[in-house]
Amino acid sequence: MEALIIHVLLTAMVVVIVALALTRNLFSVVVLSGIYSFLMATVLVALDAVDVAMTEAAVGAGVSTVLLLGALQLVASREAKPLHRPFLPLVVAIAVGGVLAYGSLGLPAFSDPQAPIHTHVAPRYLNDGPRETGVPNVVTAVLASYRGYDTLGETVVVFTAGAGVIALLRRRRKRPEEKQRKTDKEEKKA
Amino acid sequence: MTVLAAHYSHWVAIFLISAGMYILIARGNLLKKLIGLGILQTSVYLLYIAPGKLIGGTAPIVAEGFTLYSNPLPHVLILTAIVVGVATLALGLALVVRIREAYGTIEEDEILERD
Amino acid sequence: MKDDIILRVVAKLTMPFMLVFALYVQFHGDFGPGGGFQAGVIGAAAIVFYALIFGLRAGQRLVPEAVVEAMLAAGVLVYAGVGFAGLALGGAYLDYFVLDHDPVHGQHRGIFWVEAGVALTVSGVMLKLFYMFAGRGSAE
Amino acid sequence: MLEHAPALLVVLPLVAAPLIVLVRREAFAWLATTAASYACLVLAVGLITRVADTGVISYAMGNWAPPWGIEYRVDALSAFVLLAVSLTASLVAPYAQRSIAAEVGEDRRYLVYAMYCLCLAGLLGMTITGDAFNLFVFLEISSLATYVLIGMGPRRKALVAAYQYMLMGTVGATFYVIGVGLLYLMTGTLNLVDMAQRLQAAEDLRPVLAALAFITVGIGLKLALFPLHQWLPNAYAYGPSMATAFLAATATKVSVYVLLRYYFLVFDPAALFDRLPTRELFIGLSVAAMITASLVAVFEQDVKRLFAYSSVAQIGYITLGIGVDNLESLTGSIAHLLNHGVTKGAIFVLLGGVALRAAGAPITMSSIAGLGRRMPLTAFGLVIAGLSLIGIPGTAGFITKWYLILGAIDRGHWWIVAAILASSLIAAAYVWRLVEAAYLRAPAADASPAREAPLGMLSAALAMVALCVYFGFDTSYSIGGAREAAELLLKGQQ
Repeated sequence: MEALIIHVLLTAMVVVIVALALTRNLFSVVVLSGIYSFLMATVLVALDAVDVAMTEAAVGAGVSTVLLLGALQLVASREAKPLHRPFLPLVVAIAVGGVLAYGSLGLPAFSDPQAPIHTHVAPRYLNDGPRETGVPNVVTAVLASYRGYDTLGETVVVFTAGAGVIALLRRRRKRPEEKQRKTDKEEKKA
Repeated sequence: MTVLAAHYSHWVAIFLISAGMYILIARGNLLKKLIGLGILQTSVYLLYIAPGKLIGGTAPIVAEGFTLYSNPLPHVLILTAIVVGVATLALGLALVVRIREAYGTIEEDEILERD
Repeated sequence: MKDDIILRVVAKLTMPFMLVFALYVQFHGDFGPGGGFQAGVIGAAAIVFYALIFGLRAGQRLVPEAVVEAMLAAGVLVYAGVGFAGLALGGAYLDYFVLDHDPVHGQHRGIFWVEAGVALTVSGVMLKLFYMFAGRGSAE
Repeated sequence: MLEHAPALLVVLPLVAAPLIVLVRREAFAWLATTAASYACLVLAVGLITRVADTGVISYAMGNWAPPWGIEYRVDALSAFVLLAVSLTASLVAPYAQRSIAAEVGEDRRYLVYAMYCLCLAGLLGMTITGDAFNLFVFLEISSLATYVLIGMGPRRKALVAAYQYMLMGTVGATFYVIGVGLLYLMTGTLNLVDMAQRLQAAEDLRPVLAALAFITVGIGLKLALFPLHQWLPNAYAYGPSMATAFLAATATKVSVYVLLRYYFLVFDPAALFDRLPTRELFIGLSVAAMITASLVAVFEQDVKRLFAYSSVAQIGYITLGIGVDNLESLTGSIAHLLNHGVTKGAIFVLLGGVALRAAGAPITMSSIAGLGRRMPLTAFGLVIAGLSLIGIPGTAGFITKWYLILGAIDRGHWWIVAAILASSLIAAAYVWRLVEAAYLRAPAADASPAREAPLGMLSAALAMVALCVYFGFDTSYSIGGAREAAELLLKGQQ
């Protein structure tokens, strides 16, 4: 039953992505990508990753969609006709997928309790984590303590994005860009 | 057939990676490219988290009455990956907005023409 | 949307609950799903909601830009500061064991402050992103 | 405090960035950046001497023993790269004030410094970490900061360059994560040492090979491995001058280091090099980069783009050593991380001075006509650094090529020796074009007035030029450190 739900949701995701790739109205694309994120969040719940699902719902379906809509009002909302060169992208896409498919064939079977990820490193988190850190949510224990340094890095990534958007979008009092645009044009003439 | 069923999540992840790469390369619209990039990044979630699932297990929040938990480590890693994804998206959109203001378009071929 | 009385009343009523929910997610993260990152997003969403109904200016009066910019830096500093506290008390960087006489209490204290730092930075950045993108559209 | 040097080395620049954003003053930003850069240099020197004395340093973050916690690991190789990165950082950032002031609006200048600190912290973190996923996090910190830095360039082309780099860079980082994911599924660990040991027991090699492919392409995108280098010329040409000076000297080098680490210390080198045509692939791509990118450089009119293409060719030399794969060639490769970093750092800082005096106009072959008379010291510095790019004896570039040639001869690959010489001749052609424009042509009528670059920038650049020459004569530090690192790689993780 559990596996069936997961399979259905995964198939729905594939369908949404196909629709997304074929749609040229960018507003619809953004909505579809929001739906895709919600499906992903549901799959993650089914896969027991509740913390990740909550984040994906808040970030993938929430923040990302809001950001995309916010940007969409500042740019054109319709995509131009795709260029007539689908061959190379298709080859690259299939090659990348092919390499991963080749690699996947040798992976441990789904839900195999003897797989290395279930026998090495993780058991300590599950067995000793609550005792060592006093936190029953093992994801929080690993996130904030065992691998707390990663989370510091993650916070810095968010900070970098925030400061970076300020750097790119802050309105300047004077506009040196105007002058620059002229030199660009002159250069083009020359 | 058993191979296909056992690795279904991997096959979907593979499809998502291919689809993301395709949209990213084939489309000329800068916003659509970013969405393709996002799909590429989300495909990684499945790749990491699906193998951590144990059928019959529960979310890794230790409580009485449960003995089998799914692997928490991939969850932690993917939380970081989600954050990285939204950070990249925010910066990408800021660049797209600025490009639109500077060039008047977000279609790749038109931008190259105007330089 | 500024003139719709129903929206305004609903917004005024729900906003406190959203903020409380953010706090719940923040502090319940030890026992259930949630934590600083999710709480930060929800907290920022409450302010964004307010700004959508009452206008960007009203949102910026409620949480001024300068405060937001300070928040996104302060969160990282809180997190990194926990690391330095570990150093100062004779441990390794981000060593929570030394933060209290009892190592498990120390862990608890470390995780609390670290999550607080994450929430601070994340809510600051999310709010800043909204201000930047929304502000660019309305001013033109 | 010295025992905590591994953590402080990364955390100090990491903390400088939010402090700068909190204070929002340009003067403070400069001060914090300078202090962090020099602190890193001191710590890196401390670490490399300690590694030489006592061997590998392992530092457990949060006092959680690896593989459960995140480990910082300093060995002969990472210490060498840490020193190379912090050396160039401390020679570029503190002298960047005038250039940044000329190219970036006043209310955003402090953010340039913040991004610079983040980029530095990210690169150092990538180098020092012993954890595969932590490497990804710091890769993203440095990458995101880099995209912003390039996007802040003075011309609108900078935005497109930053966008393109962002796409390719993010694909690279995602591929890296996919590769690490496969390795994690096969081993259950993220600690690189632990992973290497457990990989030897892997029964099915297919996921490992796929991981190898993804990590090679992913990191190859970040290090501008030919033909994945398309983002580099525009990014270097249109970003703010001082940002490109720092990036050209460091960013691609750290990615090469990551590749070296995976190839020799995580994957089983015997399986990799003997069962797969890895050597042939790297030699082929490297030679292609050395020849084609140099040829493009010869015909390039924009001087910054010329040197950007030259960087692609020089990265070819570095990866060539991986393909030849013996002690001499790897020594050459690793030493070139430092030698080329110093050379390119000098060139781009000098070009920053030229751009400053040209008041924002693009630097083209015609605009630098008569540079030898207008900015004699700058032109002189460019020529010396150019000689190092060609590999004239007495410069750092020569030493690298010497070791690469020794390695190739040792393998009996005479045609590689020929390719190195051919590439050097082509480099001589583009450097000669520069010399000709600077010294033999009269300045254009509307050329900027004769005035040297600001003293700080000039002296920092000339210090790097002096290092180019110094490393051409005294190789005890450059080759000495690189040889130890190469020995470590060939010995493998034991």
